Amino acid sequence: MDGGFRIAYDSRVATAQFQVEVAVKRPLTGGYFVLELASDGANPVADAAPGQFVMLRGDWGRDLLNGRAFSVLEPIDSRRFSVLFKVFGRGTALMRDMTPGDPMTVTGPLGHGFPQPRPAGPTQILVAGGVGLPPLHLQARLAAAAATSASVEMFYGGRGAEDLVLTEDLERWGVPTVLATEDGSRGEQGRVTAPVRARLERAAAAGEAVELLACGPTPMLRAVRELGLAHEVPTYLCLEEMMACGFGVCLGCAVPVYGPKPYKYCCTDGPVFEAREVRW
Amino acid sequence: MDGGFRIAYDSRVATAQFQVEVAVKRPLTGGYFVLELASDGANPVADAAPGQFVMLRGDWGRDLLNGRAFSVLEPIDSRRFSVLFKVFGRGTALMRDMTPGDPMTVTGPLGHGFPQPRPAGPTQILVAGGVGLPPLHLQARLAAAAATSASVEMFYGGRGAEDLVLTEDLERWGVPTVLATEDGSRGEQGRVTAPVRARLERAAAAGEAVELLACGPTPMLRAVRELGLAHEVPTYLCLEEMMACGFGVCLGCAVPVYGPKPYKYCCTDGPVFEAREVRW
Amino acid sequence: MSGAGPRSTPISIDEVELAAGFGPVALRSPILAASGCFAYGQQFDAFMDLRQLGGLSTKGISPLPRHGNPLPRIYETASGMLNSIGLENVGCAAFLAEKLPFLAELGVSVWVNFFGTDFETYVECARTLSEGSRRAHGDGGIDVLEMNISCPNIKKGGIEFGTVPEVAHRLTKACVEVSEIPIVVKLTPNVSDVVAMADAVKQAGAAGVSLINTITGMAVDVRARRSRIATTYGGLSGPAIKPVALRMVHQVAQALPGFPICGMGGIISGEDALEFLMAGAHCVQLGTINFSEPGAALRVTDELRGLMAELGIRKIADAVSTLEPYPVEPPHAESRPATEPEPKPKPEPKPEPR
Amino acid sequence: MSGAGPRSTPISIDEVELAAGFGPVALRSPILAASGCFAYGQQFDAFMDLRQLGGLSTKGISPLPRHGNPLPRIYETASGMLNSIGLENVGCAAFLAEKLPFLAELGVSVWVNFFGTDFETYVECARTLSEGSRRAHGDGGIDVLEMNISCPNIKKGGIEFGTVPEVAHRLTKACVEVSEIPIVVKLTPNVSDVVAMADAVKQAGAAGVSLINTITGMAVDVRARRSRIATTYGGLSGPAIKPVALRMVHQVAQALPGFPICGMGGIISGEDALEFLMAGAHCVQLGTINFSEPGAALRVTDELRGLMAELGIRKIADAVSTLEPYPVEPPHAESRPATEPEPKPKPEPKPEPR
Ligand SMILES: Cc1cc2nc3c(=O)[nH]c(=O)nc-3n(C[C@H](O)[C@H](O)[C@H](O)COP(=O)(O)OP(=O)(O)OC[C@H]3O[C@@H](n4cnc5c(N)ncnc54)[C@H](O)[C@@H]3O)c2cc1C
Ligand SMILES: Cc1cc2nc3c(=O)[nH]c(=O)nc-3n(C[C@H](O)[C@H](O)[C@H](O)COP(=O)(O)OP(=O)(O)OC[C@H]3O[C@@H](n4cnc5c(N)ncnc54)[C@H](O)[C@@H]3O)c2cc1C
Ligand SMILES: Cc1cc2nc3c(=O)[nH]c(=O)nc-3n(C[C@H](O)[C@H](O)[C@H](O)COP(=O)(O)O)c2cc1C
Ligand SMILES: Cc1cc2nc3c(=O)[nH]c(=O)nc-3n(C[C@H](O)[C@H](O)[C@H](O)COP(=O)(O)O)c2cc1C
Ligand code: FES
Ligand code: FES
Repeated sequence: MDGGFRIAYDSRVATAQFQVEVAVKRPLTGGYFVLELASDGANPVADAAPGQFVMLRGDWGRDLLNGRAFSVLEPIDSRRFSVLFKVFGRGTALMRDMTPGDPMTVTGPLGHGFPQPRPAGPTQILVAGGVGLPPLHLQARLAAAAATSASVEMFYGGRGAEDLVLTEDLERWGVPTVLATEDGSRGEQGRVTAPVRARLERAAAAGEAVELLACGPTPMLRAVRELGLAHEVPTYLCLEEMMACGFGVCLGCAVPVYGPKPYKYCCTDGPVFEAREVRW
Repeated sequence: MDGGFRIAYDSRVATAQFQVEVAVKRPLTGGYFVLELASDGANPVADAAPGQFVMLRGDWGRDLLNGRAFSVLEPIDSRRFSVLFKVFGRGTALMRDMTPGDPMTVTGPLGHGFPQPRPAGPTQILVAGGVGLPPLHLQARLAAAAATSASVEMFYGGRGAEDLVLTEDLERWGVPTVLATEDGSRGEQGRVTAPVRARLERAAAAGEAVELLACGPTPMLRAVRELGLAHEVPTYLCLEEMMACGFGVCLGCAVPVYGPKPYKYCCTDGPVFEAREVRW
Repeated sequence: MSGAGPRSTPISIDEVELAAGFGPVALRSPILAASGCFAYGQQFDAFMDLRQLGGLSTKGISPLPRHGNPLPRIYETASGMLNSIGLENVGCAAFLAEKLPFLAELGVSVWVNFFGTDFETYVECARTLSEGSRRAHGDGGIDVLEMNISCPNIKKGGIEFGTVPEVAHRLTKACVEVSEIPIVVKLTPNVSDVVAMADAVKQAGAAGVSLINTITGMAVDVRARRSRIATTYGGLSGPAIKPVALRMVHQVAQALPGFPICGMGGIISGEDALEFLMAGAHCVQLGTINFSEPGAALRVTDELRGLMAELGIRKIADAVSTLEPYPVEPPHAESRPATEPEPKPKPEPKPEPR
Repeated sequence: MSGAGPRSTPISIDEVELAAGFGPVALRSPILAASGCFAYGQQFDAFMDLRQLGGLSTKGISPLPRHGNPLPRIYETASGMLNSIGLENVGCAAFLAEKLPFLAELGVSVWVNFFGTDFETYVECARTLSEGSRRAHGDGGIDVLEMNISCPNIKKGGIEFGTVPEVAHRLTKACVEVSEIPIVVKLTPNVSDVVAMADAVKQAGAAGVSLINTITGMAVDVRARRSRIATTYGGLSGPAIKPVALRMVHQVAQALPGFPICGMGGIISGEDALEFLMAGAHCVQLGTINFSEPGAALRVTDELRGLMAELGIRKIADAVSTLEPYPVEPPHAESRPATEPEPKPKPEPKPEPR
């Protein structure tokens, strides 16, 4: 019989490949899902930082060859973590059809995340769009847990109200949040970059130290990059490139950068990059 | 988004492609399953004859390209029919994992079946092995329903007792049945061809008119063919060849024959062939 | 990723026109059925309205009837299948007498795939088919003679017809000379330089090329220690080969602009078909998908129409050979130049997950 | 289907010996990792015990460091993927100083994939790697120089190295002359006649061939109207290409019996690996599968061992090039001959569904 392929390796180091089962698949509005995954033993994703990601693969046969990259939404405990996804292509369609108990293979946690919120550091302005929410949602969660929530503010945009998910968490954590929708159905009307611009101008006027942390669609990231550069504030972008491996061997996920070499790698050097570094 | 493919055509003629749902998946012993499929409207498989088959395909993406051939086990009513299967390769493994409600595409009924049992005709000796049971099971069902059960006798073989499935049906219909298992765990010990040979010798001695109808693993069919030729009784073999289409266009399912042309086609000329015709 | 594609304004489905032109041949739609995967058409009458096809290409015809290869002849591989049918066919005479009348009635473009076993029989076949069709059906019979020079099953010379440009040139020229019907040459992908082959047959008077035939492949049954195909090798078809087919279509379209190309290889959706058109094909054929889904050609036609509407493409000609280059990355430097080029207004985002 | 394969008696797992010979090169197992899919090995240390590999081939090394191609560089296709990485690598000097010491320690067969941008830099690269390895590690450094003449990304001359036998012959000869380490030539599948290429490099002194590199392919983003790969074409790898790879391995093994072949292309299971061995490969490499399953090589090794036990194959050499022909069908006749040949005792049935 011709092989599908599945494996079961023990995690030998912090980044490893291991098996999980779908524990919960929770539909949200706007076609978003939270997928909670559980392993038999302790797994290294428990220590994932905001912006770190995993490569996920179901028991999908030979057609869908490579894993798919997903940011860690919540490292729940030593055995469980969750991701947020929306159906985009064939892999995410298969994920939508998964049910509790279905096996998946995880590689991770991978990459380098956002700079941590520092108790007396600059205010971190978190800018999220679409499936770019997880790293910033986790950043906000950690900031709140460390009782330094004052130092993070969330700016979260979508097409309509249904695209803004998990906002109840932000409320519960007391994270100052500005919502924006293009159709005006929730929060301010327009792109999220408009209130971000206003916030930066306020900070500049007040001489307040701020940082920008963004994750979302590429056009949004381009806009945030330009805002950050124009206002000369430290700006960190969580990028997304085509990935085959996620751990630095296929060299598929090149990001054009300024520096000694023309390319860095999204999976190992990123996915978080400084805006000044990105050659866009 | 890259296409998986699914279709929904109305049946326009007796042989057509149409959609069904898995209605019931009933596990039997020995890894066998009965899969009951139901269509929304009436479908032409209702009229399938013993030996006719369908091409089945689930919503399996691009890797498993072609349908898989399955003999009709029971044309239940105008909307439902069933097949019997055992996991063999990737397609049948996917069938094992299907659950009620899952969609499948059916093409059929296809091919030509066994000669019908005739009220005053010769005794039909049915020889079945493994997943070759369905055509003969259906032949017995129809004979019983026509109250001519006296004219069919079943010889059914397997490795062990667990390989002999649905024998309760034969009992219920009052079909004379001889079972044989290689390990002797049920019925006679040995290959099913031994009691068949004895039966043929008995018929020859008594001058009784008999026919052989067989479906099962190729080595069994070869043995039955030789028995039939040696005893000079009409012998019909339900063959199995690699099939891509099932309706006579790929020319993949060639069967070597004696006759004006060196090959006939399993799907359209068969799957039932006369033993004398087969060039083995 | 850098930038998004051109902006497109959706149009209504009714505004989409599927009529396509393949050099001298007019097609009501660019979706045809491929040779060897549609027999002589009749069987599909049960599954669909054949008149909605752009056209169809018949099983390859030779001067005399041929029986096929020993079995097994087919085997499924990852996203593809191998076949070694052996070019079994009814022969020219029976084709003209028994099969063509049905096809001529349909009113769709009739492509007759043909081959010979050597130079002379190729030419004989072209002449017989052309004369036979004109005699019986005037202009209404065969629309295209699709010359298969890519058959791996012909022993002597067959390989050279398909892989040596000069040989292909001579053969094409000879067939063009005896045929009143346009000759389209079907090329094999099993070559180092498909452009050289296309150019050679173009110079010889071919009306276009069909790209691609199957790629020679093999599979092994480790338990039986034999090839899965009785003749050892078979032709690989299906979605697995689509990237190779698209590449060859694009290479030929770039090298020989305007020269008609019929693209095929792994097409199973309207999006696949549009990929071929944009890469440079004027029309496409569907092969392997017909086996599992005999109505595929009409589904693909519908999907293509829908996609064209979504992308605001009114006519097939507006899609053919229209790929754009990537925007150039800003030049590399040790650090970001103080005077970064003014950020250009970015094009509208295409649907992206994030 | 006609007959079943040869009968086999299972043996115990412990009786299976995986040691393999590749011409002058001894391998503790026939399962290696393929170039460009295993970087320089280190990353995989986290996922598996590298010492259990048969060996590994490094990312292709050129005399000077190279940066890669613009993005996007990769795209997934049906059962495969396209890549156009651009042969990014650290260059000979950095490789010898920073990467080789780690590899030399492992005790597995170290294959260093290399290339140049023209004739001279190919030769320079072979010399530098051979000398550098011998100087620092004696016999314990690089075991094989795997010369990549199949790179579609090199502009000038690159194509000819890989597709014109005479050119490949000259290049191989020059590299063999300057290298103390055996040179294995990695061939491209994008040719009309792979046997001619293998023969040419064999005559030039190559210790063997690696078969196959990726097949040039393309995919189109119809919404953005661009290729999915910034450099337009990419190399197709993965299960989709396995039938093509197997065919080429078999062709070369049949034409040049005994000449060492390292087979690759779409291997993801022990059964796949055994297919290649039976078709004629002496060892195999795993490429694309490493991306989704970094421990794949060891799983495949285990599966191969299990399958060999099941089929009663004690040694790798007992599997290599052992395919059998199909039994000949009885001759065709109008009707069955009265004196049919005595039915021969049929071989044991192989597992079949019916
Ligand atoms: C670091 C990182 C973090 C991500 N986090 C999330 C997340 O938290 N939630 C979420 O929904 N999505 C996330 N994505 C995007 C997600 O990986 C893609 O949506 C997904 O791969 C699409 O797979 P598909 O099979 O549905 O699409 P297909 O188009 O069928 O995929 C085809 C191939 O392209 C690759 N691919 C397609 N789109 C992308 C993309 N935008 N980026 C990278 N590879 C792509 C796939 O992995 C696959 O190999 C992230 C991507 C990256 C790189
Ligand atoms: C007329 C006919 C009737 C059949 N009836 C039944 C039945 O009632 N119950 C049952 O369990 N099986 C039946 N079979 C066999 C069944 O078609 C195969 O077991 C099935 O195709 C295996 O598919 P797979 O994906 O599991 O195997 P894989 O080996 O993964 O299949 C690979 C490819 O080979 C083809 N293939 C593999 N084995 C066979 C075979 N023996 N015959 C034809 N094609 C094959 C598959 O269709 C597929 O295209 C029948 C076959 C034929 C021709
Ligand atoms: C079973 C089979 C038979 C074929 N017979 C022919 C043929 O007779 N002549 C020909 O030119 N091409 C033949 N082809 C090739 C197809 O026409 C087509 O070029 C190829 O299959 C690629 O398209 P696909 O991937 O859509 O199948 C055949 C293909 C298959 C699968
Ligand atoms: C991302 C990527 C990079 C590759 N880089 C190289 C390379 O540098 N040198 C080389 O000879 N082959 C290279 N290859 C080809 C592989 O070594 C191998 O020949 C091919 O991928 C087929 O095997 P597979 O199907 O198992 O991947 C590369 C393949 C991939 C997918
Ligand atoms: S995804 Fe493979 S190197 Fe980054
Ligand atoms: S299965 Fe296609 S012709 Fe019989």
